[in-house]
Amino acid sequence: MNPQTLQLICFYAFSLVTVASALSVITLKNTVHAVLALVLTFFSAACLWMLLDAEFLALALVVVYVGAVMVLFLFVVMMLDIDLEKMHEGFVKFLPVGVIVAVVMLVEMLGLIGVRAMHAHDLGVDPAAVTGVSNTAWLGQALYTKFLLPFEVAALVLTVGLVAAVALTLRERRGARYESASRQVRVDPRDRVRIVKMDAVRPSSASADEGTAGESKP
Amino acid sequence: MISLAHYIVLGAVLFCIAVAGLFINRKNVIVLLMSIELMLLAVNMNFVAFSRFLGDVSGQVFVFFILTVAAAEAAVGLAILVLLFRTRSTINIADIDSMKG
Amino acid sequence: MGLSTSVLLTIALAPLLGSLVAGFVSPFLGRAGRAVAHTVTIACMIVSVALSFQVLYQLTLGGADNYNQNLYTWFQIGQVNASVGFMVDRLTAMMLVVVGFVSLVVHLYTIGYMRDDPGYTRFFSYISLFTFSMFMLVMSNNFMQLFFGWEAVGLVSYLLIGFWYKRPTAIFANLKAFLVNRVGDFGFLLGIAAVLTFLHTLDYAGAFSAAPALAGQTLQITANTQWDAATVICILLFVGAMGKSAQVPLHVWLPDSMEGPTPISALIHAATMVTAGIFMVARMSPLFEMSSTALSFVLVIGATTALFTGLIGIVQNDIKRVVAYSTLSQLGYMTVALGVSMYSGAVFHLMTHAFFKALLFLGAGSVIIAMHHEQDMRYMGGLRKYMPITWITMWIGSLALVAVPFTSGFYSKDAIIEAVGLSHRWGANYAYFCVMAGALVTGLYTFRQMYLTFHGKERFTVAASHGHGHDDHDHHEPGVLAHAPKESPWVVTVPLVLLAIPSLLIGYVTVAPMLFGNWFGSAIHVDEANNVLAELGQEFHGAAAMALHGFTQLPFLLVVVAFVICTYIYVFNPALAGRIKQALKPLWTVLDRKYWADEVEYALFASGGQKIGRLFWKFSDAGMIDGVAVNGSVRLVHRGAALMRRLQTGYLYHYAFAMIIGVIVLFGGYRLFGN
Amino acid sequence: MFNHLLSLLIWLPIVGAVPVLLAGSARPMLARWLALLITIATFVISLWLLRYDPEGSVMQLQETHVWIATWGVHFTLAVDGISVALILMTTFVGILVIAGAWKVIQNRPHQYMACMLLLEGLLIGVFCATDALVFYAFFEAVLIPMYILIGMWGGPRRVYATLKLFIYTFTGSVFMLIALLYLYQKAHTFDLATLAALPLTMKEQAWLFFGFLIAFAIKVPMVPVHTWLPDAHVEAPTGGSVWLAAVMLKIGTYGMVRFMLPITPDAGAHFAWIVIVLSLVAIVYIGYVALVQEDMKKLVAYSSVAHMGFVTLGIFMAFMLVRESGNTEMASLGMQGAMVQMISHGFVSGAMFTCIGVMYDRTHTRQIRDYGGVINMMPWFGLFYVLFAMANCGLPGTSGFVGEFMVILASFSASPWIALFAAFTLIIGAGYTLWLVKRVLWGPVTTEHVRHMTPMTARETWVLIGFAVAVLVIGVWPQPLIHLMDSSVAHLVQQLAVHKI
Repeated sequence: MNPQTLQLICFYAFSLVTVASALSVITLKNTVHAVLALVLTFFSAACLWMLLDAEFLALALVVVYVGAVMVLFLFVVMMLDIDLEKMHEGFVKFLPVGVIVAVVMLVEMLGLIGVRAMHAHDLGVDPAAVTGVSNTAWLGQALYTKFLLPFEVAALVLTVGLVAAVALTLRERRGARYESASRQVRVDPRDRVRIVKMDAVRPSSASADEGTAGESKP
Repeated sequence: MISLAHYIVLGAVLFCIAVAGLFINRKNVIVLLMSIELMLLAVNMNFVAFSRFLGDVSGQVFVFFILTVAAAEAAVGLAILVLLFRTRSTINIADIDSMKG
Repeated sequence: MGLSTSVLLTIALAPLLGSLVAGFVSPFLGRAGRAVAHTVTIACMIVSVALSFQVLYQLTLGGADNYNQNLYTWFQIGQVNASVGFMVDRLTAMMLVVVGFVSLVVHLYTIGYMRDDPGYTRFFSYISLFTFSMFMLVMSNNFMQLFFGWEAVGLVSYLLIGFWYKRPTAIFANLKAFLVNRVGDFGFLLGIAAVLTFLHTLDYAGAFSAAPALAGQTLQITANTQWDAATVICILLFVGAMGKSAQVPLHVWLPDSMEGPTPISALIHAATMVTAGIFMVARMSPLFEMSSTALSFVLVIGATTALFTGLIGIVQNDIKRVVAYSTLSQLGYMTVALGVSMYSGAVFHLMTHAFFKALLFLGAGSVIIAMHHEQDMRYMGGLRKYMPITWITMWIGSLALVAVPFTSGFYSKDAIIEAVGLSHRWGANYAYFCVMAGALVTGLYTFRQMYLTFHGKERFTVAASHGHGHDDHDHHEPGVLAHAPKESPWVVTVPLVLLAIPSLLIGYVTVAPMLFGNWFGSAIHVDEANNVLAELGQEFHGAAAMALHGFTQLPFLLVVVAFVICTYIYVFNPALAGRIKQALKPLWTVLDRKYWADEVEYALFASGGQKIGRLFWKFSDAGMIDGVAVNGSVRLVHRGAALMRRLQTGYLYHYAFAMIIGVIVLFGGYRLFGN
Repeated sequence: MFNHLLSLLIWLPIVGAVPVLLAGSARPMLARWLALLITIATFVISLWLLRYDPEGSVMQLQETHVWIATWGVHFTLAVDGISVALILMTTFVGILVIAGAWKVIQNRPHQYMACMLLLEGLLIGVFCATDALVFYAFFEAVLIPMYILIGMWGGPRRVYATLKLFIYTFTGSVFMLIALLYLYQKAHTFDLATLAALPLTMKEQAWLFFGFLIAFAIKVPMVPVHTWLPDAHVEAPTGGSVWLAAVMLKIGTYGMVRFMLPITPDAGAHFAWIVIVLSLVAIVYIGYVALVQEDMKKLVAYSSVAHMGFVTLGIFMAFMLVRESGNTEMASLGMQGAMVQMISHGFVSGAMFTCIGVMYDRTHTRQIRDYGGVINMMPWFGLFYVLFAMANCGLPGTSGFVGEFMVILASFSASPWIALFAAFTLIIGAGYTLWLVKRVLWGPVTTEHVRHMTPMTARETWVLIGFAVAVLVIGVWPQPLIHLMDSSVAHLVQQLAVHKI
């Protein structure tokens, strides 16, 4: 079989799966199912990228999204006690609006892009292959030379995201008791105990009452 | 033979599905977040396709960065979601209107 | 031979030094400060006066040339120059001597008059500062410095009228005096600006030599109106003189200024400052000669002042106010003299008036001391036996004032009346009537004052001593004195005597050179066509002859009439005064209310100004600009924001929806309208 | 040092604000002394500016640093005679303001002092900048410390006042920014000298003219956009008021001189009558408004508006004189008068506000009716108060006279009507100032507030002596000041005469 025809068949197959699973993402009632559908979407999208010889990104998509982000989604969805019925309220009510908007947009976009004209554009040869390296090497060279600073910044963004996520969800426990060594060391006995010199006179009972009353007031 | 148009159309379809998702699921924040992920996917699709078509590495580099940022975004977004659920016991957007003017 | 700059500087700066010492050193010396204040200021004044006499001597007999030099540049922009400098000619020298002498006498007098006042050193500081300012005014050689002196004497006058700052009337009077003067200065400053515009210099010498070029120049007022430049300049300058020399209608401040201590009334509001306007016009004679319209204006204003303010004097009861109105009237005479181009006559009258009016004021002050600061003549009478020196000296001053022949006042005033009669200037007939009637009026108020004060029955009682404090001035009952009046101490009477001598004699001595001998020389310029004085001079055959001639003239007869009337009313038939008052009630009211000039001007300017101000503030500033424009736009934004706020539902999907709709519309628009 | 003299002058106070701030509220005396030392040092350094040679080139002590290379923006500084005079005034007033606020500000004095220093540095920057963008940056930045000053240490309605101040001036500067951007895209530089030489059509000039006019008229402030000033003054602490009146208002007129005159001379000549009429309205109308004020600070604030009217009058009358009658001499006189008036008003209004501050510190009221007979309790204060009041109403011998005198002299040559209205200040100015003096200073002690007043402290006395010396020296001998600015003013007048169309 013509490899190009095979590619086309593969493309159609994978895109069908992608679109179908994407539709499931937004229509499925159960959120866990929706997340799983999204996983499928990403997976098939990765396959489509493979067809474009973008192996590194395809793998990255699978590793990062399917492996990390989606798992995170699943965790959250399963952890939270969500009232699924309530979540699905108004689905039918908003369905026509959503469909109309989506269709209008799609028509406009396709019209605007001019799909017919683009059909003429062949994808051409793999640029990585032209230079004689693998896609990963090709991408890596660009990343570590021309885009080094953005790359580092991206790393920073990830770190900040991590820290932020932790900081946001960290629950501070109230009422917990800690020891503070520095404060313990800094204690001055004079702050704690005050020695008052008093006259050795026995007070009368009335004034003693007064005295205690006065002391008890803050 | 696969042409550029195939990928562009696919991207557009995915994007519109994501938009429809935003409209249909008005209550569920998680689905909203997932719709946004879908949109990003659509965008990435275009980037990769054009990168291949133009033979320019920048497109793929951008996809790489978008993936990075999207990951961070998902992490922070979900963290906010958890926090929200913890304080409000709901993720129903209809209940979250404290930004109302 | 020229005058020395350092001498002139010493004349001007010595009083300033005295003022600074009295003002800034004395207060820190405790009790000794008072002695330091008067010693230093008087010593400085003596130096100034001595040097002034020397300058006068040099200019008159020593054959010195006129002095005109700049000391330092005040500003210099292109060719426009304003400097501080001195111009000393005979006119200046005469003013220096008069101002210095009167000032010195007043300094002496103050020691007695202000003895018990807590502001003793401050007072000395002020009067020395005044002397400095006045010297700067008369010695200036340009308009800028003239204006400096002009305003500086105004400032000191302001401070001195309000010297007793706890009295509400005093601080009202000083504000009024300053503001009315400022109205005059307003015109004066515009006049200076006009001088610079047309004559391109601020120097006297330059301006005067360029003055003939004014002829034919006009000032564009509106598209179709052109005014004669010389007239505009002169009238504007004269407006300044009207303020300072208290001419109608800017005279209202002078009677009120009597709230100040009496030495000040004598020095500033009789002898020197108020005559600055006269001096200025005389100094500007080359300019004024260019416009007979302006001189007519001067003439009419002066004549009106001379007669009508004198009339008010007849009904006043306050001894100082009588003298004040008399001053106004005499200033009117001087202005009339200016109006008929008889500048030297005006200055001559200025000089004689300075002596006898200062004498009258100081005499009045002496009476006031004796009466324990009672100024109302209705509670006086018969004082001549208590205070003979004051009585005699005041009579000398009064005789000079009413122009009895041989006294100094006669020579100056009679010459003015004669000259007005000879003048053919527009308004001269009116002026002649006014000055002639003024002679009668002068007699009436002067003799009335003398009789009420020194003659007739005592209208005060001496209370039995009951712990009534001596200096408890403000709270005593009218007509009740703590102890009998007595003659003032020598520091008060010596100045009276010192002033009485020139009041009697100075006219006789100086009339020949000053009035008819062209003594002023180049300082005063009169066109031949206007020179009434020269015409008058043809009939002049010596001072004695002039005086003898004067006995037969109408003015003297009018004085005699006034004397007879007053003697009859106040000596022989005191009840008649009240009856006349009743009979002429409407006229009396008009005079007593001073033609309602105060009320009209107050309503028009003071309270009117406040009303306008309030309107501007509340309506246009706070109402329109702030209320409508500023806060109105704030409210508009508020309303708009309140409206826009409704769009902000707080629902995420509404925002997303808006965004997407926006994108769709953008796409659609691009499809439809884009290429 | 001389190569970077101007930079030093700008940054010394600004950087000096940091240690003052670090001194913290726990050590207020340290903060005060540091601030005082820094202002004195700035003043001493600014004295070197007197090396400015009036006979030499117009702009001197030039220094240039690249600021934003891609846009060709340079951090260029230079001074002419006018700037030198204004900077000297700023540094001098700076000392007096710091000394004046010594004990008065008890709430976070270190921040107050730092604010003052920052303000001083920024103001000096405005007067040195010869690059339009640098000028704009300083022009706007000045607002920040002023905003903080009024907002933190102000009176009860400070929020309203600060917002008004900020929005008013910001609205104005937006127009200026647009004008600057237009000029930039024409000339591809912000350099003022280049912009001055740029040929522009009448239409362009007219738009630019009004853009600049709105910005600067609000700052001056001219009628009818003056209403922010009384509010800002009333709410500001004494020091803030002094800065505001003494220096900040001058930025507006200085901007007119730097921007409107050289860049849009033809439009200026064409529309000068608008500014002249507005100036005369300021003199007469505001005079009346000032007359009836019940708050001392408001009264002086309104009188500031009236006095600044003389500055704008002097500047724009020069157009009339040069263009219509070719009378450059009188034009220089008027312009010079305006400049002297700027300097003089700085000292006089600063002194007036300091006097009010001295009284306010004792009584905590600014209402005139709460006063009366202050001189009984504070005799020496009375001396200063009368002196500054007299300077405020333009008494010869004080600085207030010089500028007004010159402007009125020149205006008569332009039109006697202008002179008539301008000279009206003689009456109305004396009216409102002396009526204020009468009600506050003279008379018997009438209120409890006054009865408890104490004589001036030595510190207050020295501050007022500082002002008094400046007022008197300029009043008695203005020639050095005028000589300093003479060639710069002559240069300006030359620029007026150039047709750029």
